[in-house]
Formats: sequence, structure tokens, C-alpha cells
Amino acid sequence: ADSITVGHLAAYTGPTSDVGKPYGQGIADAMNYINANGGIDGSQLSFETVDYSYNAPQAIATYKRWMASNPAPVAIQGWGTADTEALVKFVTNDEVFFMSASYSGHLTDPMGKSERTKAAAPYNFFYGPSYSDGCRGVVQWASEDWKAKGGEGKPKFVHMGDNHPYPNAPKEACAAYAEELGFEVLNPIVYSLKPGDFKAQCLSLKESGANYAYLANTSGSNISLVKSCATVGVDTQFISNVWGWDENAQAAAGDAGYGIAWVVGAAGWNSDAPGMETVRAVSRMSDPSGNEARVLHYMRAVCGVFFMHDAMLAAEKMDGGVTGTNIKAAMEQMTDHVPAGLEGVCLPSTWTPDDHRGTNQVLVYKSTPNGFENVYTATLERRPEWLGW
Amino acid sequence: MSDAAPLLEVNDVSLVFGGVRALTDINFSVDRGELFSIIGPNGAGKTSMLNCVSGRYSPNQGRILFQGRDVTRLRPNQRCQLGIGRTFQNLALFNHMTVLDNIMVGRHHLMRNNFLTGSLYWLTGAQREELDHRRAVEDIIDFLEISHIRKAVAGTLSYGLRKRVELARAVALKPDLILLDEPMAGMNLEEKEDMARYVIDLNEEWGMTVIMIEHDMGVVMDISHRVMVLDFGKKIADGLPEEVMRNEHVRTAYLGEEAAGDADPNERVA
Amino acid sequence: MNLDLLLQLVVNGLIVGTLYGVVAMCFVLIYKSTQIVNFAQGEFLLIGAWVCWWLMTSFEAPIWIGFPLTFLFMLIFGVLLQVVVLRPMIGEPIISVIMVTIGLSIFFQSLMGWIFGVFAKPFPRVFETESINILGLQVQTAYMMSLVISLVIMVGFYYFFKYSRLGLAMRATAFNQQVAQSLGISVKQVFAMSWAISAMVSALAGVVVGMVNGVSSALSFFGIKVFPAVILGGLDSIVGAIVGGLTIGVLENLAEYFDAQWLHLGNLYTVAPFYVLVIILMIKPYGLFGTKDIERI
Amino acid sequence: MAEAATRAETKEPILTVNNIEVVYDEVILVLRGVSLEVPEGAIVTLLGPNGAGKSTTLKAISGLLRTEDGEVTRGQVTFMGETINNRAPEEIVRRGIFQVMEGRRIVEDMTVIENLRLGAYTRRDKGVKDDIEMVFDYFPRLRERTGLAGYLSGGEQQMLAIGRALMARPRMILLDEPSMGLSPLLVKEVFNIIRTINREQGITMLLVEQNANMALRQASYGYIMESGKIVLDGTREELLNNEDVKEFYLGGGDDERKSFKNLKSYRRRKRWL
Amino acid sequence: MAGHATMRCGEFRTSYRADTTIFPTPMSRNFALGGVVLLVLAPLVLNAYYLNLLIQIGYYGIAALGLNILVGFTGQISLGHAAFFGFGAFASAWINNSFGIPVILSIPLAGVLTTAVGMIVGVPAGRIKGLYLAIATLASQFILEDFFARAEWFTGGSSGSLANSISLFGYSMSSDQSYFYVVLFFVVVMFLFGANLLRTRDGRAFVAVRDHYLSAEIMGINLTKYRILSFGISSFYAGIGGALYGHYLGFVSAEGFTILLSIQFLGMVIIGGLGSVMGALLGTTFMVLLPEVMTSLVGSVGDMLPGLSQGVAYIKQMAIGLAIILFLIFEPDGLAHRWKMVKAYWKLYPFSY
Ligand SMILES: Nc1ncnc2c1ncn2[C@@H]1O[C@H](COP(=O)(O)OP(=O)(O)OP(=O)(O)O)[C@@H](O)[C@H]1O
Ligand SMILES: Nc1ncnc2c1ncn2[C@@H]1O[C@H](COP(=O)(O)OP(=O)(O)OP(=O)(O)O)[C@@H](O)[C@H]1O
Ligand SMILES: [Mg+2]
Ligand SMILES: [Mg+2]
Repeated sequence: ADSITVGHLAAYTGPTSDVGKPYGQGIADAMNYINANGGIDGSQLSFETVDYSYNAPQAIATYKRWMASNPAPVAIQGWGTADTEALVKFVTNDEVFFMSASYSGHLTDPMGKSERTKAAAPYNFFYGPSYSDGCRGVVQWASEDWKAKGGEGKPKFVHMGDNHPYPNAPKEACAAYAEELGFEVLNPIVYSLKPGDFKAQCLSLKESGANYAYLANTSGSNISLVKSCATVGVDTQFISNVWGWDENAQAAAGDAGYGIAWVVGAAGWNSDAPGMETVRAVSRMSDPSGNEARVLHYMRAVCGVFFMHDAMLAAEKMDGGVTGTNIKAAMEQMTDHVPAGLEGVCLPSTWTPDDHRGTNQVLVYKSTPNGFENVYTATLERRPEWLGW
Repeated sequence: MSDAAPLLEVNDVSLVFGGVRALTDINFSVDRGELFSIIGPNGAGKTSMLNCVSGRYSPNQGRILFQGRDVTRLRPNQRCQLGIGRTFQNLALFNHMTVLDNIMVGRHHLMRNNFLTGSLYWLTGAQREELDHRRAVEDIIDFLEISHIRKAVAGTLSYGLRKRVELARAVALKPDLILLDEPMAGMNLEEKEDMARYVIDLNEEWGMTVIMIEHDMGVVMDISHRVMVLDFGKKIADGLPEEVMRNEHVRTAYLGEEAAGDADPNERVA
Repeated sequence: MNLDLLLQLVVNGLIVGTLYGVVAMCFVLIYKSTQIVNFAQGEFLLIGAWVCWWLMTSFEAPIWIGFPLTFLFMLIFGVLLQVVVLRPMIGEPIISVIMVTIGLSIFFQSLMGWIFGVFAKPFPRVFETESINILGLQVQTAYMMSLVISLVIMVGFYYFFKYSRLGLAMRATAFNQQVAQSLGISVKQVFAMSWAISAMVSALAGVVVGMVNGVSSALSFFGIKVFPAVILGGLDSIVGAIVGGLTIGVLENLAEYFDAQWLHLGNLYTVAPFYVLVIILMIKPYGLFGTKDIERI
Repeated sequence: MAEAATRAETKEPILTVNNIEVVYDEVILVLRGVSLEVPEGAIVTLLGPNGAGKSTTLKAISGLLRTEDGEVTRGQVTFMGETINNRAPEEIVRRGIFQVMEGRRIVEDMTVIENLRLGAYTRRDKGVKDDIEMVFDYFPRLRERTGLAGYLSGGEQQMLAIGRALMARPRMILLDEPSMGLSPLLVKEVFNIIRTINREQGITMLLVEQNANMALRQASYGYIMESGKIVLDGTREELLNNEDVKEFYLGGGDDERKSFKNLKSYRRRKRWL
Repeated sequence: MAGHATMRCGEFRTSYRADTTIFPTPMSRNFALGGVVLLVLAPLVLNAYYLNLLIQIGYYGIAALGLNILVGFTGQISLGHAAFFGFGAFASAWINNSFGIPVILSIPLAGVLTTAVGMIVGVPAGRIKGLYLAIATLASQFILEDFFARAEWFTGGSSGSLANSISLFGYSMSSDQSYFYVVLFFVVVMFLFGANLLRTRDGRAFVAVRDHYLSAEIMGINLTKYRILSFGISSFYAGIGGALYGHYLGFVSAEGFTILLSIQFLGMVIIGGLGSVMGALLGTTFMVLLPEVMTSLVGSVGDMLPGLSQGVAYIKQMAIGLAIILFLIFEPDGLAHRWKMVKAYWKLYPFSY
């Protein structure tokens, strides 16, 4: 084939644009980079980027438009929870490879084995730890941290986040694991996904005496939270998830942001990993000067596209060529795979036909006045009961 | 409920707004078939009196009996069902509806179909009911000679036409007692004559008891059976038109006649 | 019972509540003169905050220059907005105008996103001490600034509407545009005035919130967040806006207190004000200070 | 209508309406070529049945049509030598034409005094307080009403509406049915006041009335309008003596006025059109 | 008399029955029938994308009609319609998943359930009016959203709930083609119901309450009853629309039913024309197609100006905002009004005025 059609759903506007923008840029840059460097074994990726403003029906309309066009995409790089979930049925039906930035646990269960999984999602993949695994990883760090600091008694853990599907996603899974690790789990504290003044919640947090507070919201409201808490004088250790903190958040939070520890899914922009060469080259696709510092989400996006690239290369050699089914099959054959050229950037990942938990490694970073530091790498067991949870 | 008893009885009604005593101890009764007028200077409490009867205001004191039944505490829509209809001094039409629909609203309490049967229009007899009432409404439209505007949107009509539509809507209620608040305001002589004729017809042929507020003395004198005069919230006279006209107070405070006695009550207010 | 915490929460509520009050006042201002509920109120905050931020970062203007310039900008902005967009709508159904403000909100939201990006940006440091201690609670200095300014504005508004010629004209315009015109009131001028003032005062709130939380598009949510405050106080009452703001501020915090101490329901902080709002409206359908519609026929 | 100019001899017309056509909602044609003239300092009256277009004519002069989706599509309105059609209403008020609209239209959620102050909105001089007193002298009843104007009785509101017009100290007042809803005593008073104002302050009046008797008694000249056209005009005397006018507008054309009681089924519809 | 001006030359009717039809002229009826026939044929010619847009217009349109009954006809502004829409979606999924009731029945049942919720939320409407009521409904929006996040048994909590596709006689209607017919069926039925309702007693009562509630009460209309009823009926429509949405997407999550969607619904009815059955559909079409049209319009502009590629997304959003503003400046009474003007023009052609 002379070109391979891919769809790209991005959220440059709408409520998730703060992280949707760098992520979407990463996807687009990476695909352009692949095209500029020989494509998939000579075939170009022909892709259209559509900003759907985080509006699920609009995403579906776009999907339908793509599927009605000729040639229809064989793969899609998607974005949020609601649209990913809504598309599960359709991509399964149409046999389209679908890579999302929604890391919900139940997307990791392609056969629908776990009783928690409601619908099998065989064509859905994502790169990085699931929300639940991420939280488990950072809780593991917290447990180590507690020991290292010589804390006495049971450390107290609290989940903080909006009463909303996304922050609630890892709530139970993570609390169960924290309890297992010897934490005392406190009543969750709710704060809005919309930034605001959270002094009230901070006072509650202070009052509760929690040692570790898991911030399940996105960075925008987390900034407000840590700033409010700094004003009130809270000395809890904040931990957060993969969307919960980044360079922009740190810049906006200032002093209040230092010390937070969170999940990171790939190397940072200033990392000296060998693979960063490639990432920099990718970045120059939209920033020829090479000056723009990319945020963490950008790297994750690049990794995602390169995993897809490698799978497409493998699919090329299969019967039928690059079809959704073949890309899926190729993905499911990867074991501790790191895309060529991205060594040290992407985490080695493994997918199998009945387990789509790509990685069991969780990088934990800490924000310091000198920049972000990788303080811990958790390696989680692949417990069967955690599949889809 | 006997026919001998008055249709409407107002006992000792008082109404106070903040400091203003709009009505003080008003007593009167209206017999079935009467055409009863209320007159009085501006701000005397005439409209307030009608509001008490139709249920818009509840009096602070006193009772209102309709067909022998105490209605003082009933909601306006319940009184409507008992047979009290009215028009308003400051137009109160449904401005964005057509004239026809305005009048059809008057049939509301006589109709039975509801949102369910209405939705299933053809299957539930709603259509038949609509058409029946439509026929009745057309009779009213013919009677009041507004057929040329029946499809016009009420809000765009001229003042005088709106008054007439209001009357039509009140008639559509099929009330036993119809309250008219200045039905002839804003009309020229010819139109007043028409209006007077409608009121008389309503009273004599449609069998409605009428209470009318009107400032045009010519009309009041000519057509009413009995007249009550209010001033500053108090009843100052009640009786046959000629009697009331002879009342000194009425002549000076209301009609503004310099010398009492010789003026012809029939003289056009001028 | 933890009285210390309770006290701190109440103080916090009062302080955040003033800010709600200021934004609520902007609503009331527009409503009082035009009967329009301005859904773009949040974007006014956002624009004010971004402009001030831009002046202070790009030109390193100090606050006492940046802030008045922002005010000036918002004045012009308000007038322009009125001339270009809202003037043609004079005399049209209010609900259509309300929809136009929704369109404006979409427009400015994305315009700001385009110009300034979507990431939260920190505000340059303005006050030497970022927070001061009030009754045991650390409170950001920016809030104190807004507290003072908004008190002045509130008193000003009150007298403006009660006694000034223009204030009367605004009320007449709100009552009925045709009537206002028949009295020789230029509805256009009145509208321009109220939009300009509202834009300016919103900018104040925007800058304050920006100083506390950083500037980002999320600021515009404030516009919707203060609805309960506006309604609680009564849509057309300046005093009501302030009281409503304070009440909602305190309510939120009390809800948080009860939630954290005993109930453990989560989310009471956000939802409780709405329950209370409905209950209060059931008792007082025009809010605490709103004027009743004249129900007279 | 050509002779109108010659007949309204004495003074120069301050207001000329020349063959105007008014359309509502872009489709409903209401005025079909209306012309009239009002001499400076005069009281001119415009009579006609319901729906003839009297109010529309006044709104066309004062510019208030636009808020009702109406438009003057043809012809001119000239005030003091300048064309004012389709000008903004506030500008027309500033030029000195003040309309008292049909149905009172006072600002209900304001007090009486606030309403009066609003009337003086275009004025900047100091005399507002005195003028409020003047209005209270004309209508003593209003002085006692301290609550919101929306709670005034119908007649009280009408007084307020006229008082509000006086507050503007205009050159010309357009009165749309000022006597509507007033008690007989007050009707007399209001017309007296109108004449007094006209005489003392020299304010020109264009008076739309249903009470033709009263109106013609005040006016020096009158127009009769039907279905959007002027069908008859003349001086007070001419109109008062016109048989048709007597029968349809004044009553008692022949000799005795008919009682309202005996009108049943008596129909006549003489129209000039 | 001036009545001539309002008399139409193009109207001739001979019976009241002919005068009370939904469609004012035979031509408009044939038009509508023709439209439905065309729509029935649509799946044979249109691809999934256009069908998807039509389906969107269908389920949003039903909900918008409901909102129009509330806002346009009864005059009660609601800022909580999205929550009812969402409730319908969850309810239908829940009824189907938990009780095994087939989807084709669970959709109307969800409508009934939503009606009940709507009436409860509408209770304050007995006392609260105008914008105060609007904000009270905003409260219900947030309260219901909170409920969605809380009631795991009902909504499936953070993972949302699955909504099965409709199957009739063992045939699964999950393709766009077959689902299109399901939606079309509901649209036709709901719009017919709506049109009937609004031309009969209760519909007139709604409008009367909107135009002048004081005199409506004196005309025998029970204000409280009709205010609440209108909330109920409006929620019924929202519930049906939401259920259709849920079963189409196959997955229902609280994320989709925010205040933004409520505002969008309001936009649909205002742009379509308040108080017009047809307007609800026209407005929905406008709001659904606008982003699509803008995407392709601005997309082609973006291709010409490569530097703008990221900006394109913002330009598109701005264009949507701008389109709404411009539209209302030029057509403040909504699409239905424009439609009426066009019709009036043709009816009187060639005599204007
Ligand atoms: N809802 C109200 N609130 C306060 N005062 C009221 C209210 N309704 C009426 N009033 C007062 O009560 C008095 C009587 O008013 P009402 O309208 O009954 O007079 P009316 O006799 O109908 O006069 P008119 O002939 O001018 O219409 C007036 O002084 C008026 O200001
Ligand atoms: N806003 C409007 N839209 C459409 N038609 C209108 C509008 N206003 C008035 N009309 C029509 O214009 C015609 C003249 O109305 P106008 O109000 O000028 O009459 P009028 O002479 O003042 O009558 P009245 O004595 O009853 O006040 C009427 O047929 C009326 O239906
Ligand atoms: Mg009265
Ligand atoms: Mg008139």
C-alpha cells in the first residue's frame, strides 16, 4: 500500500485542553516524523487531526466520517475517557486498532475475563501504566518513603479528587493496595476538577493528619490545591497521577509545588537517555528551532505512536498487510518491547491477547527546585485479580 | 343554592395594602340576572373589589359568597370553575397567541382532554372535543364581530380590538357572573355603542349576571340596573342609577359638577 | 467539635465570599440595566486577568500601572463589545441576547486560549507578604485588596442606582426599553455604560483570582459558580449580591466542615450550596433582597 | 390634504407629516400615506376608530416604532424644519417631542417621584424639584402615593404619565388617549390641564383621543383617520358641524342622543373608505 | 378596516377540522410527508457519517423539543436539561441491565422515570419564577451530576454503564442504518405527540401560563399543576432523547451531561425559535452541524496556512461562537421565524405586503 490511514482525535480546546494540547502535538509530530523518515516501510501515514473539544458525540461523528471515507483508517490515536469508551463498541466491530490516552483499568482486559470488566475491549491499547497501576506504584513509593523517613506507626493515606469518573477510577483499587501495604486509609476528600480556592479542603486535610494525599484530579485543579494548602500550612506529602503534574503545573504553582511526587510514563525532556535524540528530532517537526521544552505528556504521546509504528511494521509482513487486526496481533506479540530509537524514553512494554497491561513499571518523579527527579521506579506484579481493575 | 338568594354576596370586605386601605367594610349583593355597575373616582378601590371577587386578592376581612357558597379562600382558577369570569382594566391577553387561541383558553375549564389524550389527538376523542369547543368559540367570535382578526396575534392588535378579544375570552368561560373592568375605555362613541350592545346581549340573551366598572356615565346610566359608588375604599351609595345620580357627593366628587340638581344625568360626560 | 477549624473555615468562607460578591455584583449590574444574564461574565474575568498578567510580565509593569491600564482596557472593551455585538440586539427578545452572551463566552474562551495558551500561568509577585494571618487563618493578601476595593465599589453602586440620574435611567431601561426610549434615554448609552462597568469590575475579580491561583482558562468557570450567590441575594440587589456571595462562601465551608467531621459524603462543598439555594428560594422566591415582580392586573 | 396648510392659517407648522407609510414586521402595512400638520403652539387632535393607526402615527413621529419592528418606509416627518423620520427616539425627545404612550407605561418598580425625575432625564437644569411640585399641584393625589408606581390605580398611573411628560418641558407633546380610564371629574381636569399647559407654557400638542367631544373642544384643528388613511380634516368648527362626525364621533347627530339601551341590533357602518 | 392588512390572501378553509390540522396547508403536509419518506430512504444512500449526524439530530432534537415545551411554551428557563438527558440515558441502561427488560421497552420506561424526576425538580416552579427558577434548575443540574457520581448501583460509578443495543425479533439494531430507523421512529412519534399536545387544551394552557400567568389563573388554569407538568413532559422528552443517545453510544458516563450540554440545549431552542415545534428540530440541526461545517471550513483554511495548524482548533471554536452571535443578530427570533417569513412570502407571492 502506498499510504496507511490513521485517525487522530485531539482535544486542543475544551475542558482537557491543558494536557490535550501537548499530547496531541506529540502524536502529530511523531507521525510527521515517521513520514519524513521513510514511513512504514515506504508507506506514508496519511492522518487527519480533528479537535473534538472533548465532546463524545462529536468524536463519534468524526469516527463515522473517517470510517465512511475511502480508505478508512486502520488505526486511531484517541484521547479521553468518554469518547474512548463510547468507541469501544465501534472499533471492535470495525476492527480498528485504537490507542487512547485514557488509561482506565478495564481497557486492559481484552477478553473481558475480570468480573469488573463490563465489556471486552480487544482493540483498545494504551501506552503506560493504567490509572490504578499508577496509583499503586506511587503508593508503593510512599510506603518506601515512610520507612526511609523513619515514620512511626501506620502512615495515613487519603484519596483526594472530584466526585467524577476520572478521579474516581483508581479510588478503590488504590485504597485496597494501600491498606495491603500497611497504610491507614482515611475518608476521601473531594475537591473540584475546576481550579478554585481549596483552602477549605486543605483545612480538612490538615485536620485529618494524613501523611500521604493522592491527588486524582488533573494538573489545573492540583495547582490550586497545593497553593491553597501551602497558604494554610499543610505538610502532607502529595502524590499524584500521570495527568496530575507537569512542567506547566510546576511553573504555575511556584514554591508550593515542590515536593510533590507523581507518576510519569516516559522520560522527561531534560533526560539524557539515548532515545531523547529521536524525541528531539520529532519535536523539530513542529518547532524547527528546537528551543521549545516539551512537557512530559509529549513524550508519552511519542512513545504511543512509535509502538504503533513498530506494530505496523510487523503487520506489514502478515497476511493482509496493515489492517487493524494485524496491528492488534502485532502489538500482542510484543514482549518487553522498546521502540527502536527510543531507548530509555519509553518503558519496555508487553501486550498479550488476554492482557493489555502494557507496562508494569511505574516511574515516580519528584518535583524539586532543581527540576524533576526520578526518585523511584516501582515494578508491580501482574496479579491476575488486578487485570481490568 | 336557591334562586332567591343573591348570586353574589359581599360581606364586610376590607382590604389593606401596607398603609393603603383600598377597601373598607364593603357590603353589597348582586342578584342573578342583574347588570350591576360600580363607579367611583380613580383609586377608589373598584378594581380591587373585582380582584377580591375573582380571587386575585384575598380580603383581609370579610366574606364573599357566590351562589351561597363561601369562596373567600378559593384560588382564582377554582372560582372560575364555579362560574366567575372577568376582563381586565389593563389588558391581560396572551399576547403571543392568536385571537382564536386566546378565546379557546377560555374554554379550558370546560374541556376534559389532557396531555396524554391530547398527544394522541385522533385516538382519544380529543379532536372531537377540540372541534366542539371550536364551534362554541366561533359563535362568540361572530357575536362580538371579530372574525376578521381571529387568526391575528393578539399582541399586535390595537387597543380597542384587544379589549373586545378580552371580552370574548371572558364570555368563552361560560360564566354565570361576568366582571367587566372598564370595557369601554379607549373606545370612540360608535365602538362604545357596540360594546354596550354586547353587554346588554350578554346579560339579557346569554343570561349572564354582569358587574361592570365604567367611567362613562352615559353608558352606566343607560344600561345598568343598579349602581354602587365607591370612594376612598368606602361605599358611598348603592341603588338605581337615577337615585345614585342624585347623590350630592357623587356629583361633586366624581362627576365634578359645580351645581347640583339641574344637570341631566344623561348628558354625555363632557 | 473542632471550634478552631470551624472558625478558620468561616473566616475563609467570608473572604472567598467577598470575591463571589464582587462578581455577583457585575451580574446584578448588567441585569439591573438590561435584564440580561451575562453568561460571558467568566470570560470577562479571564480577559481582565490575562491582560493584567500580560502587562505585568511582558512590560514588567508594576501593579499600580498594570491594574489601572487593565481597567482602562476593560472599559474600552466593554464599550466596544456593546457597540459591535449588543447594540444590534437592542429591542430583541432578552433570551436571544442571553444566547448571544453564550456565543461570546465560547468566542472569548477560545480566543484567549489561542493567544495565551491553555496552561495556567503564575502571576508575578505583587505583594511582599503573600498572605497574612486573620483569626488564625492565613489569607492571601490579594484577597484583602479585593475586600477593600469591593467594599468601595459596593457602596458606590448602591448610591449610583438609588440616586444618580444615570442609575435611574438604567433601571428604567431594564423595566422596558421602549419606555426608556420614550423618555429620551439612550438605551445604547445605558447599555454601553453597564457593560463597561461590569467588565471593569470583573477584571478586578479576575486579577485577584489570578494572583491566588494563576491565570488559566479555568478562571471563567467562576462566572457560573457565582450564579447561586446572585440568586440568593436577589437578582437586582447590589447589597444582595454581596450578602449572597458571603453566604455562599460560608455555606461551602460549613458544608466542608460537616462533611469532613461527620458526614463523609464527599462533594458536599460543591453541592450543599445548591440545596440551600433551592430551600431559600422556596421560602423567599425573589432571593433575600430581590424586588418582587409587581403582580397586578 | 393640500388645503390643510392654508387652512391651519395662523402659525407655521412645527411638525409636518408628509405622506408616510408604515410597515410592521416587514409585511403588515398599517399606514398608507398619512399627512398632517401641527402648527406651533396649537392643539391638534387625531380621531379614528380602533385599529385605524393613530397610535402608529404617533410612534412614527416619536421614533418608537423601531422597538416594535415597525418602520417608516415612505414619506417624511419634519419637525422644526428638519427631517426626523427613523431617527433614534432619544434624539427626537432631545429635539423636543415627548410622547405619552397609550396604556400609561410608567415604570412600575419605581416610586412616583423617581418616575417624575425620569421624565426630566434629558434636562440638566436645576428646576426639576420645582417641577415635581408643579406636577403635584396639578395632581394632588399623586403626592400621597409613596409606594411603587406599579401599585397605583389605573387613573393614578395616567396622571403620573402626563405629569412625567410635563417634567421633560418639551416643545411638543404627543398624547395618546390621555383620558382613558379617568373618572369624569378627572377627564375634565386633565383636559383643563392640557389647555393650561398649552396656553401657559406654549407647548404644542398632538392629541389622539376617543373622547371626540372633549378633544375637539380643546383643539383648533382635527384629523380623522380610518384604516391607515386620513379621511377627513378640518378646523374645530368644521368638524363639529360635519354631519358624519356628529353621528359617529360626537353622538346625537340628528337631535337627541340615542340611549345606549336602545341600540340593540341597530347597525350602521358608514365608512369614508 | 385595518383587518385587511392581516388577512392572508392564500388561505382558504372550509371546515374547522381543516383549520385545526398540524400542518397549516396541504402543501406543508405533503412537504413533511415527503421529508419523512426521504428520511426513510436515507440509509440506502447516505454513509455512516451522515447517518450519524442525522441520528445526533434525532436524539438531541427530541430532547430539544422537550426543552422547548418548557422554555418556549411555558416560559420556564431550564439550565438542567442535560442532567435529565443523562438521567434518561442511565435509566434506560439500568432498566435494561438490571431487570433484563428489552431496550425497546426500557427507552419509554426511562422516559417515564425521568418524568418523575423532572416533576420533583419542577416542584419549586410552583413558587419560583423566571431567572430565579432558571438558577434553581441549575442547582438540579449539579445535584443530579453529583447523584450520577454517587449512585454506583444506577450509573456504574466511575466506569460508567454499558448500554446494549436494541434488538427486535432477534435482530440487533446496532448498525447505523438500523439504529437510524429506531431514532426516526421516535422522532416522528415524539414530534407528532408534541404537535398534538401543543394544539390542544394543555398545550394552550402552557402558552397562557407563559404569556400572562395572572390572567391564565383567572381563566381557570391551575398554575402550579401546569408549571410542574411542563417540567414533567419536558423531562420525558429529555429522557427519551437521552436513552436513545445512550444505546447508540453503547456506554453512558457522567462526563457527557454537564452544564455545557445544558447550555447547548438552550442554544438549540433559542436558535431554532422559542415556542415552535419545528424550531426545535431546526435549532438542533444548526447546533449539530455547526462544528462539523466549521471543522471542514476551517480545516481547509488551515491547509492553506500551515503555520496555523494548532490555531485551527481555536479558530474553529471561535467561529462557532461567532456564528451563534451573528445568527442571532440577524435572526433574533430564530430559524422557525425565518421559515415562517419565507412561507408568508410565498403564500402572498407576488403581492408583497
Ligand atoms: N397590589 C397593590 N398593592 C398596593 N396598593 C394597591 C394594590 N392594588 C391597589 N392598590 C391601591 O389601592 C387603591 C385602589 O386601587 P384600585 O386599582 O382598586 O382603584 P380603582 O378604583 O380601580 O381606580 P381606577 O379607576 O383608577 O382604575 C389605589 O390607591 C392603589 O394604589
Ligand atoms: N407591533 C405591531 N405589529 C403588527 N401589527 C401592528 C403592531 N402594532 C399595531 N399593529 C396593527 O396596526 C393597526 C393600527 O394599530 P394602532 O395601534 O396604530 O391603532 P389605533 O388607531 O391606535 O387604535 P386604538 O384606538 O384601538 O388604540 C392595527 O391593525 C394593529 O393590528
Ligand atoms: Mg381600576
Ligand atoms: Mg391606539
